[in-house]
Amino acid sequence: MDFLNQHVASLTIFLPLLTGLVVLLIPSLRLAKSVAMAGSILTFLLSAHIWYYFDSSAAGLQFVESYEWIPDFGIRYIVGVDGLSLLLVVLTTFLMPLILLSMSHLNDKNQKSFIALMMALECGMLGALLAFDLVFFYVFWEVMLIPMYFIIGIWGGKDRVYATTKFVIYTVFGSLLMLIASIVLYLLYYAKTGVYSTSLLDLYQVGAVAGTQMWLFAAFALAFAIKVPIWPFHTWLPDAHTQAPTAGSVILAGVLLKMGTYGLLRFAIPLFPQAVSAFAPLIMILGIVGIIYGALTAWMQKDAKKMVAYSSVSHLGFVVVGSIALIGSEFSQEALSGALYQMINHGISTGALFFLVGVIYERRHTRMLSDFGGLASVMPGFAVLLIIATLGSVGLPGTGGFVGEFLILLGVFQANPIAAVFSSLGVLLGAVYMLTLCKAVLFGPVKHEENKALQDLTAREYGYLVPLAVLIIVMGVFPNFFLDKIRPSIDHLAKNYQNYSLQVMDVHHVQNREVVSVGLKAQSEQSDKGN
Amino acid sequence: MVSIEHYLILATVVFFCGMFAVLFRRNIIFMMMGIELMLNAVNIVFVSASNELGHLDGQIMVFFVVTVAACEAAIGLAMVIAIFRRYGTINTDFLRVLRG
Amino acid sequence: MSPSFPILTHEFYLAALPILILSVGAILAMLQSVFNAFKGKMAVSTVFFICIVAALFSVFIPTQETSFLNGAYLSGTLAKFGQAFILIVAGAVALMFKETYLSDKLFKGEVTSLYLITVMGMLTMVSSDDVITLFIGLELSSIGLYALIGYISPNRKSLEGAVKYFVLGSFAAALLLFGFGLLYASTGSIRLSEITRAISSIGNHTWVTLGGMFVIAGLSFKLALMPFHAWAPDAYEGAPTGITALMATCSKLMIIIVTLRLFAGSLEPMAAEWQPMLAFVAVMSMIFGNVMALVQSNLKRMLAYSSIAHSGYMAISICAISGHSELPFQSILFYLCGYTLTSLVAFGVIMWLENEKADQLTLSDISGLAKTHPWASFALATAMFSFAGMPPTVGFLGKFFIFNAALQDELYGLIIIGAIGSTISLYYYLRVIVKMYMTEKPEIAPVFVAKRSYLLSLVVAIALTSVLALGTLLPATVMASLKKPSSSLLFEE
Amino acid sequence: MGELIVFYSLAALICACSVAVVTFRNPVAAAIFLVLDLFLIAGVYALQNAHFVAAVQVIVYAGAIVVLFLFVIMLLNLTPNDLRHSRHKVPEYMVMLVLAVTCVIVGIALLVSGPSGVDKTKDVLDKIGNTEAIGIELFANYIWPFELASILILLAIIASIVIAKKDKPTGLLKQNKKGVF
Amino acid sequence: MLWLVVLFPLLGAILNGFILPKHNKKQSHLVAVLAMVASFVCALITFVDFMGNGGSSTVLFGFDWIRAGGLNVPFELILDRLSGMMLLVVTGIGTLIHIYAGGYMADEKTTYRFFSYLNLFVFMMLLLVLGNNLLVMFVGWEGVGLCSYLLIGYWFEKDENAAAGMKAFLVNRIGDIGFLLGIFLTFKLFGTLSFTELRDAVVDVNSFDPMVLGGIGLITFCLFIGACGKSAQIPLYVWLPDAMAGPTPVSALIHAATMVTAGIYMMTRLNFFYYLAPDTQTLVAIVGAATALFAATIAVVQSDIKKVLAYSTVSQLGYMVLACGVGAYDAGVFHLLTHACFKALLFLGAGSVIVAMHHKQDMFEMGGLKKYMPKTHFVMLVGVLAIIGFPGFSGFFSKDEILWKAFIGDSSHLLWGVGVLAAAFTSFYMVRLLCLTFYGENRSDKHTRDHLHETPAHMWGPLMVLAILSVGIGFIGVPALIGHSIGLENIFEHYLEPIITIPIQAVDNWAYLEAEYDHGLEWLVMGASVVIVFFSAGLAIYLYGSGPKPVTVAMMNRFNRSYNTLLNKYWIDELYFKYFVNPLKQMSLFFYKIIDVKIVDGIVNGIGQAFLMIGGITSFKMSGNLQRHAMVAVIGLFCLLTALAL
Repeated sequence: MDFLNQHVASLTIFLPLLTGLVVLLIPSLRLAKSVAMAGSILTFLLSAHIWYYFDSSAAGLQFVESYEWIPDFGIRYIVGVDGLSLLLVVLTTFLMPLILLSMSHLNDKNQKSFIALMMALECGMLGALLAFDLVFFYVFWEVMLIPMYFIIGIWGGKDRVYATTKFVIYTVFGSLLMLIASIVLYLLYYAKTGVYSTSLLDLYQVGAVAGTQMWLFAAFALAFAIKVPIWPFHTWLPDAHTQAPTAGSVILAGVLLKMGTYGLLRFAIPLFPQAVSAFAPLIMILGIVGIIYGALTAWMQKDAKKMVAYSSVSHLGFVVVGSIALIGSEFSQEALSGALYQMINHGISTGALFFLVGVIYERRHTRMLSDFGGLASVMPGFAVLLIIATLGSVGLPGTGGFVGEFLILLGVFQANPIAAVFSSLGVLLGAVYMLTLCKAVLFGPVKHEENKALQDLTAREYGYLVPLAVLIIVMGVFPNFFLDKIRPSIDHLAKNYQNYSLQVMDVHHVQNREVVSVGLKAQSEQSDKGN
Repeated sequence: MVSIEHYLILATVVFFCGMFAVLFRRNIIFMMMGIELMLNAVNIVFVSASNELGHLDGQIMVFFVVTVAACEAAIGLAMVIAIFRRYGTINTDFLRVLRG
Repeated sequence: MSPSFPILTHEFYLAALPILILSVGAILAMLQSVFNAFKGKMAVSTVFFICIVAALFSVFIPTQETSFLNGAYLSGTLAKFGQAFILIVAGAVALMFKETYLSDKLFKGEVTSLYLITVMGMLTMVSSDDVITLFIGLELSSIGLYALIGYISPNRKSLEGAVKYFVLGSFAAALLLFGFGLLYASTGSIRLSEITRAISSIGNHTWVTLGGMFVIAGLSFKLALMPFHAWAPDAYEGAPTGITALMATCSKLMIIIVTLRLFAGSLEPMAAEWQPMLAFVAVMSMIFGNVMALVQSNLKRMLAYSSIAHSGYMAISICAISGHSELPFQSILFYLCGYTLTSLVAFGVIMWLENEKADQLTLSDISGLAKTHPWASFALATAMFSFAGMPPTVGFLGKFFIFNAALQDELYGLIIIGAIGSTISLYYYLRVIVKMYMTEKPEIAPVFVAKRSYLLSLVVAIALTSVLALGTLLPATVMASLKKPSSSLLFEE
Repeated sequence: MGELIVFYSLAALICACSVAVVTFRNPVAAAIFLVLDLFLIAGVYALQNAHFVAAVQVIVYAGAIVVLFLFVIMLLNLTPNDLRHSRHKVPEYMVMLVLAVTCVIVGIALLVSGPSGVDKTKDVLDKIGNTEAIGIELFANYIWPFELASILILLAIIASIVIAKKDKPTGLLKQNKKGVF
Repeated sequence: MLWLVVLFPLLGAILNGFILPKHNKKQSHLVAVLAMVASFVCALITFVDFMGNGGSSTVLFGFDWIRAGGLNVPFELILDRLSGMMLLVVTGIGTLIHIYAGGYMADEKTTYRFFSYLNLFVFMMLLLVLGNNLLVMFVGWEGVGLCSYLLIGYWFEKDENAAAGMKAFLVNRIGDIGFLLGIFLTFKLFGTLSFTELRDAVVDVNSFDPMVLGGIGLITFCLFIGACGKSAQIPLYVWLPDAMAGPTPVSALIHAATMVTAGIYMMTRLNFFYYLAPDTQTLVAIVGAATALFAATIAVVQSDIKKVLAYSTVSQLGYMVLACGVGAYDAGVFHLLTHACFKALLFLGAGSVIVAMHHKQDMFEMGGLKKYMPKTHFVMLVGVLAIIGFPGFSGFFSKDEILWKAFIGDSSHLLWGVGVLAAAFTSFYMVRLLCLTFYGENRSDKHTRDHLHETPAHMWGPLMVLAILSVGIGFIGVPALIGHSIGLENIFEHYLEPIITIPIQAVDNWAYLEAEYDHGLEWLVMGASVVIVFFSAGLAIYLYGSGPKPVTVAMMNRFNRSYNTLLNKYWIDELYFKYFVNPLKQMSLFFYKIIDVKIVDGIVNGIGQAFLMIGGITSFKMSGNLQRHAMVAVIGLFCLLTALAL
């Protein structure tokens, strides 16, 4: 148990990778699938372990592991969990078994590679979420791209190459700028202390002068904005989503996009507090534009997947707006919690929507809305789940989406009522396009002969959809179960983002190898001057 | 007493004459002659510097440059022959399979 | 002054042993050809590999870490690093060569001897301080390469490549010499270390500046930096792939080492003059190297342009050189190691695929390769990611260190351009992967004959493993081991 | 004063010959001018007390290298077609201008600043041109490059043989067999 | 016990929706009805218990729902007089309608779905009613909207029905945004969302910060937007007529008796806020009166029986809102109560007629049904009398109270005038409905006529109960004036007194509510309205008593334009489409096709293309010519020199 507590973070990151490798080596497909499933479930259990033993009264980093990586450059392997990442970690590990369960449409030969890539992707995502070293984070941040690139590129639709290339190049461009900014930050830390370190724990204390912060923040924010994507960097998303296979879309919408907003919360905001204050209005405006623009654009789409993709733009606009709701010198805790919560919700409900679109795509090999209609009478089970997912997506009270959106809007309203008014238009428009989707797919007469004989969901499909549907509702009814875990971290970030150090980040349950906590030092004179 | 600058300028002129040949003569042999001229310009520089500084190093350098020039000439002319054998010409305009 | 002969002590022989072994090997191989003795393929290749291995071992014999013969021969950590590097890579390339369809051509007495002399020239170059030896070394390697490019592969492209390389290479040599001449005239020395020292005392003098300019131009030629790059795509495409690999890796290393030696101490006093020049070639290379690679269809040509861009990245780091921090040196050397390993993988895969009928692979030739040759595709794809600087490959860390070094010197503009260039480059690297993994096999496709190629596969596998390992587990070790060679470059006033 | 006159006349002739080398159409004529050029340059060396080098220049360059050139020119029996002037598509004169401007700038730059004033006292001046001193230097300090130069010559021999050797035409070349030999 | 009230319908919904086998119609009906009955019984016990304890509010804490930052929303239920009453209305009428629905939906295949939705609706409605904070109320608020959406679209095979459901949901969402903003503002001002705490925060305050007062005004305004959506007031009423696409029991339960009154309920809950915001109140009153009249005029020309009832509902809701607007919350709630009974009755009656007519709803194809369906006729008659405010019927008492309060609350008496006019229209179209349906000759085709029959007992049974209620319920809230003369106390007003609290600061504004007025004036006002109502009822009987008279057609032609305007509901839908929906659609297409594809993507792809082009051009220029290579190098050298010079 001690061992587990000490290494659970690393295990969680690398178990999927290991599983992926093993899957590649196993000749029998059936066995390989079972191994993959076992591996992913085990990963989920590991993350559940983290969840269970997570001390929800502490804002600090927990389950820390810290080793030297490139000591000359102060680059370390530091992983750990805090409230900001906990939920996303669990979401990732939770989605993965479901995704594995959903894969059956691939031909046998490729399936193993697909699974292996998926597992690698999971490793990348978990690594990025758990990493507490800037370079290490960056490594995982990019590592995520590669499996996704193949997943879309090999198993995608007609324009897959265009979509996947655009996705990768777009993302890499942003992240290269982020890399540059990270290095500058790292050098600033060196200039200040004479020690090289890329550990976030140290870099939080750099406190660059305001002008520098602007540039650095802009670079970070651009990288994250592309990933989220914030309008107007969003055009890769509909393409990628439309072309990706179902599993790819699910993971893309479910977790990958959250990396952007997670990055904002984890890196951009605490690292560059002054720049945040300056940029907050701009980001807020872009977020709002994203909300409205995404929703309106989604409305008239003819392709179901594209519609859901644009809905992601809109939903993530909420998250962005929520992440940046400044009240005076503090962030709105409600909005921050809401943003974090909405990330999870969006992961689940949009994940479910993509699964559902995948279900009908598998049966009919088309995603055009005009090819459907009246499915509610042919596939009642499907209809119920689609409606639940839709409701989760439009944020009906009682679903998780509501809690997230409500908290975001509430917080934003405290910060800036006008922004909240405009953002809340998204709530309306969200309903507009989601119900349009529902109506086009489920309701009306069955217009096409082919649709009359469609089979309702199979047991396997229920197997991966029902957990999501249940979670949508559970998250709406018992949000505290989740919110309690993240509260101290959110609280700390919201209140202290200007002076974000990990003083309070004491380490629980593990005897970490060395002392991670660093004293809360006064801001450097430079940053005071910047003020 | 002629100062070193004079020699350097002479060398420069010769050097650029050689360069001209490389740039504007399509015939590989002329190009090689141009390169020989350039090397000679280099030699002038070394010799004059050697004289100016009172070192022998520069002259030794010339010695080696001459050797190298001979080697280059040898291999270059071998290539000319090979090219001529294959293309029937030594005009560089015909060397255009590799492009882009 | 009395003549003081014999400085050729046994320490010198010990230190110069790698070069001596190689020259003995070269002569033996040539004799085989002359007398037609020891018939059979094995003889020559045995001599060859024994030489390489022996030379490699002799590199590791501890010797005095001094310069012999007034700097004609250096035996320091950097030289040893360079020698070992070159020997390993040259050996690896030869190993891979051995199993290609051109094997018979290489392992003929006279050609093997050419190869050995080329390698020897490279060793000479990395271990010399005075311009004369350096120049001889340069010519040894260049002339060897001209011949190797032109001779081994029997198609007309190779001769054309050789001629272009030859003319432009000689041109470059002349530029370089002219530059050194001016440096000699102004500093009074033909030893790099003394030139460097003199420059820092003379400071900004027009002759120095001009000399430096010609030297930079000459070195840029050899490093294939834009706009002195033009020979590279032709030579790379025309050369047999193994020789291309050798050019892309070893000759780059030797030039880089010389460049570092020259600029380590002198760049700082001359920063105002020389840095813009280096920045110019770096920027041009990063932008145009990448942009022109975008439109290539021949794999090797594409890799040539990519190597131009990579030289550009290295040039960024050269700009950042200062005599007081080993970081830029370390990062360039690390980058070069990474680039070399990646190139070995990429060229290795290409060598493996090539045969008489398909000796110039184009992008469409490798369409759908992943289905038929999964491992080759995997290796090539990894190489592409590494070239593109994506983690978890060594390419990423290389880029990280380069950026790090340059940012330490506050070269923000260069880095931004580097980032943009890197983004552009991603497109063509990904295109290779797209072709292999995401495109169907064309109807008329070259037949890739399955060959026995244990050695080649072994080399590629080792290189591939290193690419991944250096990107994940081992960078610290490598960086640490590069520290000593780098610190030998530090300039003490 | 006499030295000056000699220098200027030599320099003028060198320049003229150089221009002739690069502009004459007839390769034989160009080669002859090259020989002349090299002789004149040897004169320049002599002017600077580098007598040994001047001798080497005459013997090796004029005697060996240019002969090699002439040999090849004769051997190939070049037709006027091979000797056409270039027809560049890029504006030729612009490049020429660039070249000239570069040359002038370099020249002026060299001229405006005199010698850097580096320490000159390393060797005694009267040794310059002393063949014995050169020999000693060459075989003492420069023995290593000297030995390497021998390898270089060996390499050049091998390489020339390898390249110029008549090869069995294969592959692509079968259709394009225009060789004169 | 209260939890049970709430949970039974949920249980029923889950059982029917997910657990029980789906193809047993009887069973699903039974489950649903049992759930409702159980819920009703529990509600009754709770209520009795509650009243037995003196009827003071109790708050039941469930669990902490959302806790984040400064926000802590517990999941709490409140049982007070207002919610207690609504509890009974919802479960009671709900039960009756559930029973009735079994017959109405007898021909359906998927009744499990229907009953599941219906039970879910009741659950949500109960949450709305019982929630002790704005957020829990909002859950119910949106939840009922959802059920409404599902039920309107119950026959989703027809596109119109699905569209109507969507429209309902979306229009409600507009209101919900207002509601949400109101919540945010409340939280910003008071830091809590709990009704009890809010009430404590304002009622006893003597002098408010003007900012806070302004904020309260804004809160009430925002919330009123929500109410407009839910209670179908101008300008958000448009969904309700379309909502008649749902099965009739749904219309009865949701779109007449319960859900649509949520707005009134909410305003009553927050009356202490509204009292503090006189400007909002004025707006509320005006909107209410306008809606009442507006909808009534439209109802006059409708031929679809359910549409008439729908507009009548809108109109009646307008009355209730008017009551709220003039501060007479007790009157509003009382009308809510009576309206719930008689409108449910009317809808269910209409439903019986529709069933009998084989789902034909055009009144002009009916007529003379009295002889085929006497029981239905009877209950409908009662319903109509109630709604038109025939003295003695419940509608009379409630409406009169409202009109009187409007009269005294508005010095120009304009509100009252509008109210009376609306009442006149009401009596006209209701009587018209009755006449066209039940009297005169039967105008339907033979096939339909042959199958006309009275509905079974479990359908008319609930109708009877409702009929009795429609008459009887009025007597719990007899206005003081009449009550005094016939010896009945106004129990209802008394009952609601603890709920309706005028905050101290606002007492002066609302003095007229408590003031004494001349009884003569009161009688006069009442009499006037009764007379007008009778007059228009008479007119209706004259015109439609035995089938539509030719003169109606003549009038139709004579006043073609106004007729068409009315028939097309003042073209409000078209207006909305033209000015809101279509521009938005255009914008959507514009965003996608122009901005996204052309501009943003164009730039992104353009950059890529540009690089490719540069690559093409440069590599073409470097066309493999040796000289050119050298030239490039020399130019490069020149550039270096330039770099040097720079």
